[in-house]
Amino acid sequence: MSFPVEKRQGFLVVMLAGEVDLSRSPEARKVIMKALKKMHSVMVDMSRVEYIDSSGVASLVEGFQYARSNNLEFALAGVSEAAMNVLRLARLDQVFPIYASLEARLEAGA
Amino acid sequence: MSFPVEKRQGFLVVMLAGEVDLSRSPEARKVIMKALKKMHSVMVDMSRVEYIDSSGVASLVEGFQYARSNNLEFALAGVSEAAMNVLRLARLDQVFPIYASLEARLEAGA
Amino acid sequence: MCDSEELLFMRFCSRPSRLKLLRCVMRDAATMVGLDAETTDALVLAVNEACMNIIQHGYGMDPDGRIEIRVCHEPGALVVQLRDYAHSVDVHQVRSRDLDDVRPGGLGVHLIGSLMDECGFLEPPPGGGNLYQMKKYLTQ
Amino acid sequence: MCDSEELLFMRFCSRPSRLKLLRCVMRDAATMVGLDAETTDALVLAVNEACMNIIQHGYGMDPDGRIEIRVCHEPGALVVQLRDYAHSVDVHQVRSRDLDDVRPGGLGVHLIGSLMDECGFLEPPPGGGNLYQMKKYLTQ
Ligand SMILES: Nc1ncnc2c1ncn2[C@@H]1O[C@H](COP(=O)(O)OP(=O)(O)O)[C@@H](O)[C@H]1O
Ligand SMILES: Nc1ncnc2c1ncn2[C@@H]1O[C@H](COP(=O)(O)OP(=O)(O)O)[C@@H](O)[C@H]1O
Repeated sequence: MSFPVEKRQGFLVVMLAGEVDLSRSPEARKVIMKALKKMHSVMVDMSRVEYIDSSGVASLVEGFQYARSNNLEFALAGVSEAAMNVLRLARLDQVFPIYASLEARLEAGA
Repeated sequence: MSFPVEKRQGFLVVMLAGEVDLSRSPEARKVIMKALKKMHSVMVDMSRVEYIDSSGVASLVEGFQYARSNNLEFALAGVSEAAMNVLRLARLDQVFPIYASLEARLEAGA
Repeated sequence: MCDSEELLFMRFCSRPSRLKLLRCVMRDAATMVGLDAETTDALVLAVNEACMNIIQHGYGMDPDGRIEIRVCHEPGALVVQLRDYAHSVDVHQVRSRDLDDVRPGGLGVHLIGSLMDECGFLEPPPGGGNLYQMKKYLTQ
Repeated sequence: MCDSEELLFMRFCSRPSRLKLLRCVMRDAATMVGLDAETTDALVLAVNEACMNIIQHGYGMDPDGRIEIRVCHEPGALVVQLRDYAHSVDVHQVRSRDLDDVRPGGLGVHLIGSLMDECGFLEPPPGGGNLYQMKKYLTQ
Protein backbone atom coordinates (compact mmCIF):
# COMPACT_ATOMS: atom_id res chain seq x y z
CA MET A 1 0.00 0.00 0.00
CA SER A 2 1.80 3.05 -1.23
CA PHE A 3 0.50 6.60 -1.13
CA PRO A 4 -1.14 7.87 -4.33
CA VAL A 5 0.30 10.74 -6.38
CA GLU A 6 -1.70 12.94 -8.71
CA LYS A 7 -0.71 15.63 -11.15
CA ARG A 8 -2.56 18.86 -10.48
CA GLN A 9 -1.48 21.86 -12.58
CA GLY A 10 2.23 22.38 -11.99
CA PHE A 11 2.30 20.16 -8.91
CA LEU A 12 2.67 16.53 -8.06
CA VAL A 13 0.27 16.03 -5.19
CA VAL A 14 1.24 13.30 -2.72
CA MET A 15 -1.75 12.09 -0.77
CA LEU A 16 -0.72 10.84 2.64
CA ALA A 17 -3.44 9.07 4.61
CA GLY A 18 -4.07 6.98 7.69
CA GLU A 19 -1.29 6.37 10.17
CA VAL A 20 2.08 7.61 8.95
CA ASP A 21 4.21 5.88 11.55
CA LEU A 22 7.60 4.16 11.53
CA SER A 23 6.17 1.31 9.49
CA ARG A 24 4.74 3.58 6.79
CA SER A 25 7.04 6.60 6.80
CA PRO A 26 9.69 4.93 4.58
CA GLU A 27 6.96 4.69 1.94
CA ALA A 28 5.98 8.32 2.45
CA ARG A 29 9.61 9.37 2.14
CA LYS A 30 10.03 7.35 -1.08
CA VAL A 31 6.97 8.81 -2.75
CA ILE A 32 7.87 12.38 -1.80
CA MET A 33 11.51 12.10 -2.87
CA LYS A 34 10.62 10.37 -6.14
CA ALA A 35 8.27 13.21 -7.06
CA LEU A 36 10.85 15.86 -6.17
CA LYS A 37 13.60 14.09 -8.11
CA LYS A 38 11.53 14.51 -11.25
CA MET A 39 12.25 18.18 -10.61
CA HIS A 40 8.63 18.79 -9.84
CA SER A 41 7.13 20.96 -7.17
CA VAL A 42 5.30 18.89 -4.58
CA MET A 43 2.23 19.42 -2.45
CA VAL A 44 1.48 16.97 0.31
CA ASP A 45 -2.24 16.56 0.93
CA MET A 46 -2.47 15.79 4.65
CA SER A 47 -6.21 16.03 5.11
CA ARG A 48 -6.58 12.31 5.65
CA VAL A 49 -3.63 11.79 7.99
CA GLU A 50 -5.00 10.30 11.20
CA TYR A 51 -1.68 9.91 12.94
CA ILE A 52 1.89 10.97 12.21
CA ASP A 53 4.94 10.33 14.34
CA SER A 54 8.42 11.87 14.26
CA SER A 55 9.54 9.51 11.50
CA GLY A 56 6.67 10.70 9.29
CA VAL A 57 7.58 14.27 10.10
CA ALA A 58 11.20 13.51 9.18
CA SER A 59 10.06 12.47 5.69
CA LEU A 60 8.43 15.86 5.29
CA VAL A 61 11.52 17.70 6.51
CA GLU A 62 13.69 15.78 4.08
CA GLY A 63 11.40 16.72 1.19
CA PHE A 64 11.34 20.33 2.32
CA GLN A 65 15.12 20.54 2.39
CA TYR A 66 15.62 18.82 -0.95
CA ALA A 67 13.09 21.16 -2.55
CA ARG A 68 14.80 24.21 -1.12
CA SER A 69 18.24 23.28 -2.40
CA ASN A 70 16.79 22.52 -5.83
CA ASN A 71 14.59 25.56 -6.15
CA LEU A 72 11.37 23.60 -6.11
CA GLU A 73 8.22 24.36 -4.21
CA PHE A 74 7.27 22.05 -1.34
CA ALA A 75 4.12 22.69 0.63
CA LEU A 76 1.58 20.98 2.85
CA ALA A 77 -2.15 21.32 2.30
CA GLY A 78 -5.27 20.65 4.35
CA VAL A 79 -3.26 19.45 7.32
CA SER A 80 -5.50 17.43 9.66
CA GLU A 81 -5.79 18.47 13.28
CA ALA A 82 -3.92 15.35 14.42
CA ALA A 83 -0.97 16.13 12.14
CA MET A 84 -1.01 19.82 12.89
CA ASN A 85 -0.65 19.15 16.60
CA VAL A 86 2.56 17.24 15.98
CA LEU A 87 3.94 19.88 13.60
CA ARG A 88 3.20 22.52 16.20
CA LEU A 89 5.01 20.62 18.93
CA ALA A 90 8.02 20.31 16.62
CA ARG A 91 7.67 24.01 15.76
CA LEU A 92 7.55 23.04 12.09
CA ASP A 93 4.24 24.82 11.54
CA GLN A 94 6.44 27.93 11.24
CA VAL A 95 8.81 26.25 8.80
CA PHE A 96 6.70 24.48 6.18
CA PRO A 97 4.50 26.47 3.83
CA ILE A 98 1.02 25.30 4.83
CA TYR A 99 -2.17 25.92 2.85
CA ALA A 100 -5.72 25.41 4.08
CA SER A 101 -6.41 23.18 1.08
CA LEU A 102 -4.95 22.08 -2.23
CA GLU A 103 -7.32 24.47 -3.97
CA ALA A 104 -6.13 27.40 -1.87
CA ARG A 105 -2.63 26.98 -3.35
CA LEU A 106 -3.71 26.01 -6.87
CA GLU A 107 -6.01 29.01 -7.24
CA ALA A 108 -3.13 31.30 -6.34
CA GLY A 109 -1.43 30.27 -9.62
CA ALA A 110 2.29 29.99 -10.43
CA MET B 1 -24.10 4.46 33.11
CA SER B 2 -27.30 2.47 33.20
CA PHE B 3 -29.45 1.57 30.21
CA PRO B 4 -32.43 3.85 29.55
CA VAL B 5 -36.03 2.64 29.80
CA GLU B 6 -38.96 4.22 28.03
CA LYS B 7 -42.68 3.63 28.22
CA ARG B 8 -44.15 2.89 24.79
CA GLN B 9 -47.82 1.91 24.73
CA GLY B 10 -48.22 -1.15 26.95
CA PHE B 11 -44.47 -1.85 27.05
CA LEU B 12 -41.46 -0.83 28.99
CA VAL B 13 -38.73 -0.59 26.38
CA VAL B 14 -35.21 -1.31 27.64
CA MET B 15 -32.61 0.17 25.36
CA LEU B 16 -29.40 -1.81 25.48
CA ALA B 17 -26.48 -0.24 23.68
CA GLY B 18 -22.74 -0.54 23.20
CA GLU B 19 -20.85 -3.49 24.60
CA VAL B 20 -23.00 -5.66 26.86
CA ASP B 21 -20.20 -7.71 28.37
CA LEU B 22 -19.47 -9.13 31.82
CA SER B 23 -18.86 -5.63 33.15
CA ARG B 24 -22.19 -4.26 31.90
CA SER B 25 -24.50 -7.27 31.91
CA PRO B 26 -25.32 -6.98 35.65
CA GLU B 27 -26.72 -3.55 34.81
CA ALA B 28 -28.69 -4.95 31.87
CA ARG B 29 -30.07 -7.70 34.07
CA LYS B 30 -31.08 -5.21 36.75
CA VAL B 31 -32.91 -2.92 34.35
CA ILE B 32 -34.74 -5.79 32.66
CA MET B 33 -35.77 -7.48 35.91
CA LYS B 34 -36.87 -4.21 37.49
CA ALA B 35 -39.16 -3.50 34.54
CA LEU B 36 -40.63 -7.00 34.63
CA LYS B 37 -41.17 -6.90 38.39
CA LYS B 38 -43.49 -3.94 37.86
CA MET B 39 -45.57 -6.58 36.09
CA HIS B 40 -44.98 -4.88 32.81
CA SER B 41 -44.34 -6.44 29.46
CA VAL B 42 -40.84 -5.67 28.25
CA MET B 43 -39.28 -5.09 24.88
CA VAL B 44 -35.52 -4.94 24.59
CA ASP B 45 -34.34 -2.63 21.85
CA MET B 46 -31.09 -4.19 20.66
CA SER B 47 -30.46 -2.08 17.59
CA ARG B 48 -27.51 -0.32 19.18
CA VAL B 49 -25.81 -3.34 20.73
CA GLU B 50 -22.30 -3.51 19.30
CA TYR B 51 -21.18 -6.52 21.27
CA ILE B 52 -22.85 -9.01 23.57
CA ASP B 53 -21.27 -11.94 25.35
CA SER B 54 -22.78 -14.96 27.09
CA SER B 55 -23.34 -13.00 30.30
CA GLY B 56 -25.39 -10.43 28.40
CA VAL B 57 -27.33 -13.23 26.76
CA ALA B 58 -27.92 -14.75 30.20
CA SER B 59 -29.63 -11.51 31.30
CA LEU B 60 -32.00 -11.85 28.38
CA VAL B 61 -32.74 -15.51 29.16
CA GLU B 62 -33.47 -14.64 32.76
CA GLY B 63 -35.92 -11.94 31.67
CA PHE B 64 -37.53 -14.30 29.19
CA GLN B 65 -38.07 -16.97 31.84
CA TYR B 66 -39.40 -14.58 34.44
CA ALA B 67 -41.85 -13.13 31.92
CA ARG B 68 -43.06 -16.56 30.92
CA SER B 69 -43.79 -17.68 34.48
CA ASN B 70 -45.59 -14.42 35.16
CA ASN B 71 -47.61 -14.25 31.98
CA LEU B 72 -45.86 -11.15 30.70
CA GLU B 73 -44.60 -10.50 27.21
CA PHE B 74 -40.85 -10.35 26.70
CA ALA B 75 -39.48 -9.68 23.25
CA LEU B 76 -36.39 -8.41 21.46
CA ALA B 77 -36.56 -5.77 18.74
CA GLY B 78 -34.23 -4.52 16.01
CA VAL B 79 -31.50 -6.96 17.01
CA SER B 80 -28.17 -5.79 15.57
CA GLU B 81 -26.20 -8.15 13.36
CA ALA B 82 -23.50 -8.50 16.04
CA ALA B 83 -26.04 -9.56 18.66
CA MET B 84 -28.00 -11.78 16.28
CA ASN B 85 -24.87 -13.77 15.47
CA VAL B 86 -24.42 -14.64 19.13
CA LEU B 87 -28.12 -15.51 19.61
CA ARG B 88 -27.91 -17.78 16.58
CA LEU B 89 -24.85 -19.58 17.91
CA ALA B 90 -26.69 -20.13 21.20
CA ARG B 91 -29.79 -21.22 19.21
CA LEU B 92 -31.78 -18.61 21.10
CA ASP B 93 -32.97 -16.95 17.90
CA GLN B 94 -35.57 -19.76 17.91
CA VAL B 95 -36.50 -19.15 21.53
CA PHE B 96 -36.95 -15.39 21.98
CA PRO B 97 -39.74 -13.57 20.18
CA ILE B 98 -37.79 -11.25 17.89
CA TYR B 99 -39.26 -8.31 15.96
CA ALA B 100 -37.59 -6.38 13.16
CA SER B 101 -38.17 -3.15 15.06
CA LEU B 102 -40.01 -1.71 18.04
CA GLU B 103 -42.60 -0.32 15.64
CA ALA B 104 -43.20 -3.73 14.09
CA ARG B 105 -44.41 -5.01 17.46
CA LEU B 106 -46.20 -1.86 18.56
CA GLU B 107 -48.21 -1.57 15.36
CA ALA B 108 -49.46 -5.11 15.87
CA GLY B 109 -51.35 -3.89 18.98
CA ALA B 110 -52.18 -5.80 22.15
CA MET C 1 15.03 -14.10 22.75
CA CYS C 2 11.86 -12.82 21.18
CA ASP C 3 9.98 -15.63 19.52
CA SER C 4 9.29 -14.32 16.04
CA GLU C 5 5.93 -16.07 15.97
CA GLU C 6 4.74 -14.42 19.17
CA LEU C 7 2.51 -11.54 18.20
CA LEU C 8 1.98 -10.45 21.73
CA PHE C 9 1.98 -11.39 25.34
CA MET C 10 -0.21 -9.57 27.78
CA ARG C 11 -0.86 -9.88 31.48
CA PHE C 12 -3.87 -8.41 33.21
CA CYS C 13 -6.06 -8.81 36.28
CA SER C 14 -9.18 -10.91 36.53
CA ARG C 15 -11.57 -7.99 36.33
CA PRO C 16 -14.57 -7.71 34.01
CA SER C 17 -13.48 -4.15 33.24
CA ARG C 18 -10.33 -5.52 31.58
CA LEU C 19 -12.25 -7.47 28.96
CA LYS C 20 -12.73 -4.43 26.77
CA LEU C 21 -8.99 -3.93 26.51
CA LEU C 22 -8.53 -7.61 25.79
CA ARG C 23 -11.04 -7.48 22.95
CA CYS C 24 -9.36 -4.44 21.49
CA VAL C 25 -5.97 -6.13 21.57
CA MET C 26 -7.34 -9.32 20.02
CA ARG C 27 -9.06 -7.32 17.31
CA ASP C 28 -5.79 -5.68 16.40
CA ALA C 29 -3.83 -8.90 16.48
CA ALA C 30 -6.44 -10.38 14.13
CA THR C 31 -6.15 -7.44 11.78
CA MET C 32 -2.37 -7.78 11.78
CA VAL C 33 -2.53 -11.32 10.45
CA GLY C 34 -5.18 -10.35 7.91
CA LEU C 35 -8.27 -12.05 9.33
CA ASP C 36 -11.53 -10.89 7.76
CA ALA C 37 -14.18 -9.07 9.83
CA GLU C 38 -16.30 -12.13 10.48
CA THR C 39 -13.42 -14.33 11.60
CA THR C 40 -12.14 -11.48 13.75
CA ASP C 41 -15.50 -11.17 15.51
CA ALA C 42 -15.52 -14.91 16.13
CA LEU C 43 -12.01 -14.85 17.57
CA VAL C 44 -12.73 -11.87 19.80
CA LEU C 45 -15.91 -13.43 21.16
CA ALA C 46 -14.25 -16.78 21.84
CA VAL C 47 -11.26 -15.28 23.66
CA ASN C 48 -13.60 -13.05 25.66
CA GLU C 49 -15.65 -16.09 26.74
CA ALA C 50 -12.56 -18.03 27.73
CA CYS C 51 -11.36 -15.11 29.86
CA MET C 52 -14.79 -14.71 31.42
CA ASN C 53 -14.61 -18.33 32.48
CA ILE C 54 -11.28 -17.75 34.16
CA ILE C 55 -12.62 -14.66 35.92
CA GLN C 56 -15.87 -16.32 37.00
CA HIS C 57 -14.92 -19.94 37.60
CA GLY C 58 -11.14 -19.97 37.92
CA TYR C 59 -10.91 -16.99 40.24
CA GLY C 60 -14.55 -16.92 41.44
CA MET C 61 -14.74 -13.20 40.64
CA ASP C 62 -11.71 -12.38 42.82
CA PRO C 63 -10.42 -9.27 40.98
CA ASP C 64 -6.78 -9.86 41.83
CA GLY C 65 -6.12 -13.03 39.89
CA ARG C 66 -3.52 -12.94 37.18
CA ILE C 67 -4.34 -13.81 33.58
CA GLU C 68 -1.75 -14.05 30.82
CA ILE C 69 -2.53 -14.21 27.15
CA ARG C 70 -0.12 -15.18 24.42
CA VAL C 71 -1.02 -14.86 20.76
CA CYS C 72 1.19 -16.62 18.25
CA HIS C 73 1.09 -16.57 14.50
CA GLU C 74 1.95 -20.10 13.43
CA PRO C 75 1.94 -21.30 9.84
CA GLY C 76 -1.73 -21.82 9.07
CA ALA C 77 -3.14 -20.81 12.44
CA LEU C 78 -3.51 -18.09 15.00
CA VAL C 79 -2.88 -19.66 18.39
CA VAL C 80 -4.17 -18.10 21.60
CA GLN C 81 -3.00 -19.37 24.97
CA LEU C 82 -4.58 -18.27 28.23
CA ARG C 83 -2.81 -19.00 31.46
CA ASP C 84 -4.21 -18.54 34.92
CA TYR C 85 -2.94 -19.25 38.45
CA ALA C 86 -6.22 -20.55 39.83
CA HIS C 87 -6.82 -24.06 41.21
CA SER C 88 -6.51 -26.81 38.63
CA VAL C 89 -9.59 -27.25 36.51
CA ASP C 90 -11.41 -30.56 36.44
CA VAL C 91 -11.72 -30.75 32.66
CA HIS C 92 -14.75 -33.03 32.88
CA GLN C 93 -16.70 -30.19 34.49
CA VAL C 94 -15.94 -27.89 31.61
CA ARG C 95 -18.93 -28.19 29.38
CA SER C 96 -21.93 -26.05 28.56
CA ARG C 97 -25.51 -26.89 29.32
CA ASP C 98 -27.70 -28.69 26.80
CA LEU C 99 -28.76 -25.91 24.45
CA ASP C 100 -32.37 -27.13 24.46
CA ASP C 101 -32.58 -26.73 28.23
CA VAL C 102 -32.95 -22.95 28.11
CA ARG C 103 -31.72 -21.25 31.26
CA PRO C 104 -29.38 -18.37 32.05
CA GLY C 105 -25.69 -19.20 31.61
CA GLY C 106 -24.00 -22.31 30.42
CA LEU C 107 -23.15 -21.06 26.92
CA GLY C 108 -19.51 -20.01 27.00
CA VAL C 109 -17.85 -23.34 26.30
CA HIS C 110 -20.33 -24.02 23.53
CA LEU C 111 -19.60 -20.66 21.93
CA ILE C 112 -15.85 -21.22 22.08
CA GLY C 113 -16.23 -24.65 20.54
CA SER C 114 -18.40 -23.28 17.73
CA LEU C 115 -16.16 -20.33 17.00
CA MET C 116 -12.67 -21.86 17.18
CA ASP C 117 -11.12 -24.68 15.20
CA GLU C 118 -9.42 -26.23 18.21
CA CYS C 119 -9.70 -25.63 21.94
CA GLY C 120 -8.77 -27.36 25.16
CA PHE C 121 -6.59 -27.41 28.24
CA LEU C 122 -2.91 -28.24 27.78
CA GLU C 123 -0.72 -29.93 30.39
CA PRO C 124 -0.84 -27.94 33.65
CA PRO C 125 2.13 -25.56 33.44
CA PRO C 126 4.95 -25.63 36.00
CA GLY C 127 4.02 -23.32 38.83
CA GLY C 128 0.38 -24.39 38.89
CA GLY C 129 -2.74 -22.97 37.35
CA ASN C 130 -4.14 -23.78 33.97
CA LEU C 131 -3.17 -23.36 30.35
CA TYR C 132 -5.99 -23.20 27.85
CA GLN C 133 -5.29 -23.11 24.13
CA MET C 134 -7.46 -22.11 21.21
CA LYS C 135 -6.61 -22.19 17.50
CA LYS C 136 -8.18 -20.45 14.58
CA TYR C 137 -7.02 -21.78 11.21
CA LEU C 138 -5.93 -19.23 8.67
CA THR C 139 -7.35 -19.97 5.27
CA GLN C 140 -5.30 -18.45 2.52
CA MET D 1 0.21 -11.50 43.03
CA CYS D 2 -1.47 -9.15 40.63
CA ASP D 3 -0.64 -5.57 41.52
CA SER D 4 -3.99 -3.86 41.62
CA GLU D 5 -2.49 -0.71 40.16
CA GLU D 6 -1.09 -2.49 37.10
CA LEU D 7 -3.45 -1.85 34.24
CA LEU D 8 -1.53 -4.00 31.85
CA PHE D 9 1.73 -5.55 30.98
CA MET D 10 2.56 -6.34 27.39
CA ARG D 11 5.57 -7.81 25.65
CA PHE D 12 6.22 -7.47 21.96
CA CYS D 13 9.00 -7.51 19.38
CA SER D 14 10.97 -4.51 18.18
CA ARG D 15 9.15 -4.22 14.88
CA PRO D 16 7.65 -1.06 13.44
CA SER D 17 4.57 -3.09 12.53
CA ARG D 18 3.87 -3.62 16.25
CA LEU D 19 3.50 0.09 16.98
CA LYS D 20 -0.09 0.13 15.77
CA LEU D 21 -1.06 -2.48 18.33
CA LEU D 22 0.80 -0.59 21.01
CA ARG D 23 -1.06 2.61 20.21
CA CYS D 24 -4.37 0.80 20.30
CA VAL D 25 -3.58 -0.68 23.69
CA MET D 26 -2.42 2.65 25.08
CA ARG D 27 -5.53 4.34 23.75
CA ASP D 28 -7.70 1.84 25.57
CA ALA D 29 -5.74 2.06 28.78
CA ALA D 30 -6.15 5.84 28.63
CA THR D 31 -9.88 5.52 28.11
CA MET D 32 -10.11 3.15 31.05
CA VAL D 33 -8.69 5.72 33.44
CA GLY D 34 -10.89 8.44 31.96
CA LEU D 35 -8.35 10.56 30.10
CA ASP D 36 -9.87 13.05 27.68
CA ALA D 37 -9.25 12.80 23.93
CA GLU D 38 -6.47 15.36 23.85
CA THR D 39 -4.53 13.87 26.75
CA THR D 40 -5.00 10.43 25.25
CA ASP D 41 -3.51 11.55 21.94
CA ALA D 42 -0.57 13.03 23.79
CA LEU D 43 0.04 9.86 25.76
CA VAL D 44 -0.23 7.64 22.68
CA LEU D 45 2.19 9.79 20.71
CA ALA D 46 4.73 9.93 23.54
CA VAL D 47 4.71 6.17 24.16
CA ASN D 48 4.96 5.55 20.43
CA GLU D 49 8.03 7.81 20.23
CA ALA D 50 9.69 6.12 23.17
CA CYS D 51 9.15 2.71 21.57
CA MET D 52 10.45 3.96 18.24
CA ASN D 53 13.62 5.02 19.99
CA ILE D 54 14.05 1.55 21.43
CA ILE D 55 13.45 -0.03 18.01
CA GLN D 56 15.75 2.38 16.18
CA HIS D 57 18.50 3.18 18.64
CA GLY D 58 18.29 0.47 21.30
CA TYR D 59 17.97 -2.44 18.90
CA GLY D 60 19.25 -0.69 15.75
CA MET D 61 16.19 -1.93 13.81
CA ASP D 62 16.88 -5.58 14.70
CA PRO D 63 13.30 -6.93 14.60
CA ASP D 64 13.86 -9.57 17.28
CA GLY D 65 14.49 -7.40 20.30
CA ARG D 66 12.11 -7.68 23.20
CA ILE D 67 10.15 -4.72 24.51
CA GLU D 68 7.98 -4.79 27.59
CA ILE D 69 5.49 -2.15 28.56
CA ARG D 70 3.85 -1.78 31.93
CA VAL D 71 1.05 0.70 32.52
CA CYS D 72 0.12 1.47 36.10
CA HIS D 73 -2.66 3.59 37.46
CA GLU D 74 -1.20 5.34 40.48
CA PRO D 75 -3.05 7.92 42.54
CA GLY D 76 -2.81 11.08 40.47
CA ALA D 77 -0.84 9.66 37.56
CA LEU D 78 -0.72 7.16 34.77
CA VAL D 79 2.74 5.62 34.79
CA VAL D 80 4.21 3.93 31.73
CA GLN D 81 7.40 1.91 31.96
CA LEU D 82 9.24 0.60 28.92
CA ARG D 83 11.87 -2.02 29.37
CA ASP D 84 14.28 -3.24 26.71
CA TYR D 85 17.19 -5.69 26.67
CA ALA D 86 19.47 -3.63 24.47
CA HIS D 87 22.90 -2.27 25.44
CA SER D 88 22.81 0.29 28.23
CA VAL D 89 21.93 3.75 27.07
CA ASP D 90 24.29 6.63 27.63
CA VAL D 91 21.70 9.04 28.99
CA HIS D 92 23.76 12.07 27.99
CA GLN D 93 23.25 11.11 24.34
CA VAL D 94 19.53 11.07 24.74
CA ARG D 95 18.45 14.48 23.60
CA SER D 96 16.78 15.90 20.53
CA ARG D 97 18.35 18.32 18.10
CA ASP D 98 17.98 22.06 18.51
CA LEU D 99 14.50 22.73 17.07
CA ASP D 100 15.77 25.73 15.11
CA ASP D 101 18.31 23.59 13.28
CA VAL D 102 15.74 22.06 10.93
CA ARG D 103 16.77 18.64 9.64
CA PRO D 104 15.14 15.23 9.41
CA GLY D 105 14.93 13.41 12.74
CA GLY D 106 15.90 14.43 16.22
CA LEU D 107 12.40 15.20 17.47
CA GLY D 108 11.31 12.18 19.50
CA VAL D 109 12.82 13.07 22.86
CA HIS D 110 11.54 16.63 22.51
CA LEU D 111 8.02 15.37 21.78
CA ILE D 112 8.06 13.04 24.77
CA GLY D 113 9.26 15.84 27.03
CA SER D 114 6.55 18.18 25.77
CA LEU D 115 3.77 15.64 26.03
CA MET D 116 4.50 13.95 29.35
CA ASP D 117 4.76 15.39 32.84
CA GLU D 118 7.80 13.33 33.78
CA CYS D 119 10.15 11.15 31.77
CA GLY D 120 13.56 9.59 32.16
CA PHE D 121 15.60 6.42 32.58
CA LEU D 122 15.37 4.60 35.91
CA GLU D 123 18.15 2.49 37.43
CA PRO D 124 19.22 -0.20 34.95
CA PRO D 125 17.11 -3.25 35.87
CA PRO D 126 18.69 -6.53 36.97
CA GLY D 127 19.34 -8.62 33.88
CA GLY D 128 20.54 -5.67 31.82
CA GLY D 129 18.85 -3.43 29.34
CA ASN D 130 17.08 -0.19 30.09
CA LEU D 131 14.03 0.96 31.98
CA TYR D 132 12.41 4.17 30.80
CA GLN D 133 9.55 5.73 32.72
CA MET D 134 6.99 8.32 31.72
CA LYS D 135 4.23 9.85 33.82
CA LYS D 136 1.10 11.68 32.87
CA TYR D 137 -0.62 13.42 35.76
CA LEU D 138 -4.32 12.85 36.10
CA THR D 139 -6.17 16.06 36.79
CA GLN D 140 -9.46 15.45 38.51
N1 LIG E 1 -11.57 -21.59 33.25
C1 LIG E 1 -12.40 -22.39 33.96
N2 LIG E 1 -12.08 -22.77 35.20
C2 LIG E 1 -12.89 -23.57 35.92
N3 LIG E 1 -14.07 -24.04 35.46
C3 LIG E 1 -14.46 -23.71 34.23
C4 LIG E 1 -13.66 -22.87 33.42
N4 LIG E 1 -14.31 -22.71 32.25
C5 LIG E 1 -15.45 -23.40 32.33
N5 LIG E 1 -15.57 -24.02 33.52
C6 LIG E 1 -16.69 -24.88 33.95
O1 LIG E 1 -17.49 -25.18 32.79
C7 LIG E 1 -18.85 -24.80 33.01
C8 LIG E 1 -19.49 -24.34 31.72
O2 LIG E 1 -18.94 -23.09 31.33
P1 LIG E 1 -19.71 -22.16 30.31
O3 LIG E 1 -20.17 -22.97 29.15
O4 LIG E 1 -18.81 -21.03 29.97
O5 LIG E 1 -21.01 -21.63 31.07
P2 LIG E 1 -21.07 -20.72 32.39
O6 LIG E 1 -19.76 -20.04 32.53
O7 LIG E 1 -22.18 -19.78 32.14
O8 LIG E 1 -21.36 -21.67 33.52
C9 LIG E 1 -18.80 -23.75 34.08
O9 LIG E 1 -20.00 -23.65 34.80
C10 LIG E 1 -17.62 -24.21 34.94
O10 LIG E 1 -18.02 -25.20 35.86
N1 LIG F 1 15.99 4.14 23.74
C1 LIG F 1 17.14 4.70 23.32
N2 LIG F 1 18.25 3.97 23.28
C2 LIG F 1 19.41 4.51 22.86
N3 LIG F 1 19.54 5.79 22.44
C3 LIG F 1 18.47 6.57 22.44
C4 LIG F 1 17.22 6.07 22.88
N4 LIG F 1 16.34 7.10 22.77
C5 LIG F 1 17.00 8.15 22.29
N5 LIG F 1 18.28 7.86 22.08
C6 LIG F 1 19.32 8.82 21.58
O1 LIG F 1 18.76 10.14 21.63
C7 LIG F 1 18.83 10.76 20.34
C8 LIG F 1 17.66 11.69 20.12
O2 LIG F 1 16.48 10.92 19.98
P1 LIG F 1 15.20 11.56 19.29
O3 LIG F 1 14.96 12.91 19.87
O4 LIG F 1 14.09 10.58 19.45
O5 LIG F 1 15.55 11.73 17.75
P2 LIG F 1 15.94 10.61 16.67
O6 LIG F 1 15.41 9.31 17.19
O7 LIG F 1 15.23 11.04 15.43
O8 LIG F 1 17.42 10.64 16.56
C9 LIG F 1 18.92 9.61 19.37
O9 LIG F 1 19.54 9.96 18.15
C10 LIG F 1 19.71 8.57 20.15
O10 LIG F 1 21.09 8.82 20.05
